Amino acid sequence: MPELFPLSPVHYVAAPLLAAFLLPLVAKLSRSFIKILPGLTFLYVLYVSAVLFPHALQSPIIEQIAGWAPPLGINLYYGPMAGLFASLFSALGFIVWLYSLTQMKQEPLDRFYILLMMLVAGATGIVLTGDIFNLFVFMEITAISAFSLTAFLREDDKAEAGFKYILIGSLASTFVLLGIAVLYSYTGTLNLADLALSMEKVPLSVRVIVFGLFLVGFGIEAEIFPLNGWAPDAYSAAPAPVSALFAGITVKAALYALARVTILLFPFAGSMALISILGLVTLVISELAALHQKNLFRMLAYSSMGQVGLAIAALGLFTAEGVYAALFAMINHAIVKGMLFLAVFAMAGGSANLDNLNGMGRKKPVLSFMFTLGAFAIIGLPPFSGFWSKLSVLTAMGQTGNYIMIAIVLATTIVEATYYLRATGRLYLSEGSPVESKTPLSAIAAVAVLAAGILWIGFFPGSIDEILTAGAQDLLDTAKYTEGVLKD
Amino acid sequence: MDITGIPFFLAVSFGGAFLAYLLHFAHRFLRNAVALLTVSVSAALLFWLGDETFSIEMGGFILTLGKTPYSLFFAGIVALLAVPTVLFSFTYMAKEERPAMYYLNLLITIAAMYGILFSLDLLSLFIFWEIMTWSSFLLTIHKGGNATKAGVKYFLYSAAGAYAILFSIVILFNMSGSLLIEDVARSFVLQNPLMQLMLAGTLLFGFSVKAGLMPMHGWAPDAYAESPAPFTALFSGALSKMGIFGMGMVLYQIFLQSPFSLPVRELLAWAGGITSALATLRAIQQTDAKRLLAYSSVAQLGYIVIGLALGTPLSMMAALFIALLHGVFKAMLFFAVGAVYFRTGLTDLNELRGLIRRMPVSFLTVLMAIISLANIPPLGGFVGKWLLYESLIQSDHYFLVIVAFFSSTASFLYVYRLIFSIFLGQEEKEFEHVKEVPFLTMQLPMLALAAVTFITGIFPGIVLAPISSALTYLGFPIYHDMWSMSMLFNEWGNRINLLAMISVIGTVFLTGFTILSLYRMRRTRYVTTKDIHTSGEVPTENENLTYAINFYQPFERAVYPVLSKSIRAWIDWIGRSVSEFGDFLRHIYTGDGQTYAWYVVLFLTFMLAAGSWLL
Amino acid sequence: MKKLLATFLLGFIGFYLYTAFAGVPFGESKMKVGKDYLETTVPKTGAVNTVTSIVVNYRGFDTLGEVTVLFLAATGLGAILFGMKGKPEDKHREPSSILTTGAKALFPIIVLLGAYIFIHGHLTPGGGFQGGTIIATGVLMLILGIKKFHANHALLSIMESLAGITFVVAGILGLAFGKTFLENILPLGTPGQVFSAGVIPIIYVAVGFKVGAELAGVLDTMMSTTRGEE
Amino acid sequence: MIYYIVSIIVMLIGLYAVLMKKNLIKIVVGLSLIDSGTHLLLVAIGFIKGGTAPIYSEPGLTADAMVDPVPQALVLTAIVIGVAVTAVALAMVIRIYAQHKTLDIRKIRSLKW
Repeated sequence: MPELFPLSPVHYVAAPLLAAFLLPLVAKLSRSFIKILPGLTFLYVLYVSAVLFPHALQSPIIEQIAGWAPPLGINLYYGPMAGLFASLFSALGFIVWLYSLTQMKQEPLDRFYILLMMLVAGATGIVLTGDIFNLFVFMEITAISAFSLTAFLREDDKAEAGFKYILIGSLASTFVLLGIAVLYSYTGTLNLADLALSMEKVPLSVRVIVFGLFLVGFGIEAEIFPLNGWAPDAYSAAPAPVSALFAGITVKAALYALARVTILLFPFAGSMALISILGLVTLVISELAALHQKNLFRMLAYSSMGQVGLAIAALGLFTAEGVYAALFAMINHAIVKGMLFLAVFAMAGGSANLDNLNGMGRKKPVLSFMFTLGAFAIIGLPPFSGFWSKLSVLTAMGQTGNYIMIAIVLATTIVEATYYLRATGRLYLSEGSPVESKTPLSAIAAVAVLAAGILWIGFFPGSIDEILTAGAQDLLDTAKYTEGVLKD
Repeated sequence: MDITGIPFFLAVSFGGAFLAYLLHFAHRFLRNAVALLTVSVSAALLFWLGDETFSIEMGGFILTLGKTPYSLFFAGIVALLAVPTVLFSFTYMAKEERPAMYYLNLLITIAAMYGILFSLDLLSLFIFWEIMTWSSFLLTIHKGGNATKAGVKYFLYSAAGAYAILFSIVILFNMSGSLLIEDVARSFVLQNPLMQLMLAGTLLFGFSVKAGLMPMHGWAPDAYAESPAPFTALFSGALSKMGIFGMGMVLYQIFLQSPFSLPVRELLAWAGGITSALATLRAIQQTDAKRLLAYSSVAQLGYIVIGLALGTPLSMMAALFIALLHGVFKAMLFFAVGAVYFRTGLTDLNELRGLIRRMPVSFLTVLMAIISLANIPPLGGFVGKWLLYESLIQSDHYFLVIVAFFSSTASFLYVYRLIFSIFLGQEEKEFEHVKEVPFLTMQLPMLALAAVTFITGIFPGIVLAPISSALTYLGFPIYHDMWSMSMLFNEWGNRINLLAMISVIGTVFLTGFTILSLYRMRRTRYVTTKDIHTSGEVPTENENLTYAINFYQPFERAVYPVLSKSIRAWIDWIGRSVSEFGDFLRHIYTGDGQTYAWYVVLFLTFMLAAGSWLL
Repeated sequence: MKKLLATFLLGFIGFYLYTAFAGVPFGESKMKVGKDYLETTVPKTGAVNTVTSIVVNYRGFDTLGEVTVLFLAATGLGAILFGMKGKPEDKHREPSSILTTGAKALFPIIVLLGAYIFIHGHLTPGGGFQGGTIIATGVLMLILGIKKFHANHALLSIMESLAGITFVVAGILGLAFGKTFLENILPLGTPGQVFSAGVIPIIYVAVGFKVGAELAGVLDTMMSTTRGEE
Repeated sequence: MIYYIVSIIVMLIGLYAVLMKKNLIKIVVGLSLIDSGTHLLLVAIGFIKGGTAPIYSEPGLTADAMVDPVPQALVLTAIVIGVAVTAVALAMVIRIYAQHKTLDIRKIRSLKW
């Protein structure tokens, strides 16, 4: 019924919402619907991506909700960057669903899938929306799903991790809300594009304060050091499929928000340099902290923070190449880290001790192979996706003459290689851990799809070049954004 | 696709790797056949390789591939060693686990080496360089256990080197806007000299890691000792030469015009000299055959670096000649040690003895190899060393001559230890059932390489011809009166007729051998090591009285106090410190949620204060 | 020491927050979009209560998100506390009969008040959230007042699902009628009447049911996991 | 002006509780207080001297006589979000108490480093 339901970006949010509200009802009809419905939803959203994204690459799709033109109403801005992220999130959501089908056994499953869908939908909403308060609402949707999923499993320390996350996460939302309040009180508007145009009403000293508030607020979700204390706990406590989504989705959405808000509202050179430096600090500290980690999921969590730091460092360069590189790094990280979490969970199970990997090369050769692939990709070895993303980061830094930054990034890469290869080496030890269970095909397929992505980008980095360039353009070209949104 | 083109060549090399991997699941034999076919075909294709370059755009960068005479020479080394390596692996790896992965990684390593050599731009060089690194890393950790540690160490050293290279590549790209080595070289000259020095320094550092030049040789002994024997042959023989290739490229294609070029090369020559001397001393100390050979490799690469760094036509010729020869005889040694390991499960020189009757072909291989290694005529090693000495003397590096001469003489000590401990002496009961390795898959590669040392010893011209064209490409004036097919000349008009030499030596050797075997051999009495009596008592099993233990005790006592401070320990210390610092750092994450809230508040305060202050 | 540092830091932050707001004149109009809302609410949305028209219509998307947040909180709470039972030793004091009777008697009245408030959301102060909360307090009273009282979770969950679906479908209908998501498709009616303002009352009633059911569910879940039962 | 100061002070009291109180429930209360402070602040921003509620309940009311409705709508949303977060946080506290038998945040540190 394409005429009856013209596809629009709002489907990214509406479809999962409808499914989430439906799920408790259909669960009463048949238990099997619980598992099927989320998959269908993700498939539908992917279909929406497939239809809309090519259009968005040509010109951004701007949708007004409830028929009110901005700044009165809320609008969705589905440009190349938002489209890229929305598609990525949907794809990751689908893959994680596929994986959870067999790997997720903890009841209550209906609630798990509702939270999972809303995590994805919320993150997509953050990326799509053109209204700062709406962004806050979607941030909360994502955050509350994330809090609940962190403490989803019954084991002892999960609620602890959840509490830490919620403690820091609520501070984040408070600071963002405060920032919004300040902006509203000076400008009287909430629409991002309108705000961007009326920023001169805000005194410079106040702008600095608001930027600080937003930086802390989004920085907490984006895992910037030293705001990321919650992250290692949450990553290691959440069920692995969810951790994969944390790394792939929530962080990316927060980063997008930070980038969009900073570039639109606070485009000073200082704020950019600051973000860059914070990124580097995050990178260095996280990678070093991961070096001695015996808990696999914590190790992956620290590594995740490091990767995000890398992306932030590139983002802060504030050049087309820098944003391009940051986007590339984010996409690469979403795919690779997602795959690593899924592969580790399928091999070592929930118990995350590094020793559980011992001898997996023999018992689960396919998963071990993929773990190795992922480790190589994240270190940045050619010909895998990570190489190109790291290379683009480095060339972007080179172009701005930041040779010291290049040196730091490369030095941390050696640290990164150390712990990843140690883990990889364990796969091929001769003595093994006693864990012995078959991994179902659907779980392997989920990991394999991501692995294929790594190889595809590795061998054909040009295939996403156009998308990334358009995305970088989209993010940097504030004039086009504001004109597009406020055209009437 | 053009079958004389580089793309086809690389497609065969890489494609063969994956095909062999897949065919493993069909049949073992098919896998072996494809593996062998892949390396043979690519070796054969080298002869037909066309001149045209090939460009492809990848990720916004233009990668260019093409052959040069310089790279073709190194490709020859790779091909020469790749075929025997694959052949030798068939039986050797039959006992080992995960053979499919082994062949996949081995063939990828070989293909990546070709890729490095045929890269005309820095980025594709780096890509293939890293592919080579990870595939050889996977081969190194193949055995698991200690090998994992060695492998990670190898990778980390390599990564340090590789990222030094990448660092320069990124900066060079930014400066010249192009990745092609020619373009880079052209704009390199325009930079300020200090920048030139830094970039060349990082590049040379990066490449020298792979060559195992001191002080970055720490990975080599462990990695060589732990990786599977057939691969070690390739590892030390061909893979380390990639470092030499890169250094040559940097020194003579990019850095040559810089004012710092001469001092840097002098420094490098000295590093090579010191490496060869120290590594030789270390090799003497080893009791494990593979570690011994590993240190020997490091020492030999030191020679090559000396020749490379001096930069006279003669020294370059020597360097490249040794590069090839070293590959050949080191492969022979690793093969032979591998063969011994294959039959006895041992590489410890204190436990092996008297295998000469059991494994005569392996013995012969080792003998030929060490003659070559010790640079004794008539085998190939002699030619290389001759050229090197001559070039050193010609360029007035007398002290380096002494260093080189010292380490070359000292190398007699370890090669003697090697052949003596394994093959000579009384035969042990426990080795009674040891047989010689199978002919086709294990003896043949050894013998073929032995033949190469022999032929190059008599007709060095076969090798010197491609070397000359390689050097011409690098811009060296080659006077063609320096060599002919089987003769070497020098500036002073002396000449060595190798053909005459071999006939004399051959005659003497054959006569002596005939007389000895007729006269002495029959009268030997069979004794075992246990056939000793101390005060009338037979010594017990655990009192090992083999004379191979503490073989060079007096020598070690004299020399090793000097060596007690090892540079490897320093680098390990740095690694440990970083690691401990990381361990300390993660205590930031105290586990107390409230602390994290403090961090948030502190950070916010800091941001606000800093922001207002900066305003 | 720590206290001192905390006070100092908070003073610092407080100072900066104050500077941020110091430039905002208190009690003066700073409206930009607010003005437009005030001026267009009656003619364009039919709702007399501007806040409601903003919440449900102009910024309806926020409200959909808000409803989702609450729904997620209920879902998440259920997931986190799933399978937990109070222990017998945590038993609370039994309610007195006055409390029990009073709770039973007041409950319908409270529900009626809540319903009144959300039905008149577009006319008077209040709306779906407020009304729903009032209904939930009625349930809370029952939980406190009646021993072994358990809310019917199946009913609550069906109620919240249906209410949620109503909201989303109301949004999608806008799309289906060739307009935009959440756009009004019903006639606006006479402002000031109960049946006016198009789709606003329908959505607000749904929200009221949803909020009431969710909060009741949340309260009941929390009580039953902490209250001991023999 | 005093409204701003008071709401900021409420917020800071909440933040102080989050930083200093050791009891988990008090920390949650602190979070709640921060929220309340923010909400107060938002409403105070929207206030206009002499303005009435933005409801056209009687004829003759004009837009000029009304306070800004937007902050009120925002606060409505923010309150609900605050409630939701508080509920989830309390659920975590219930789980933690069931497992650790304590509400002291210093003792709940099984995940660290």
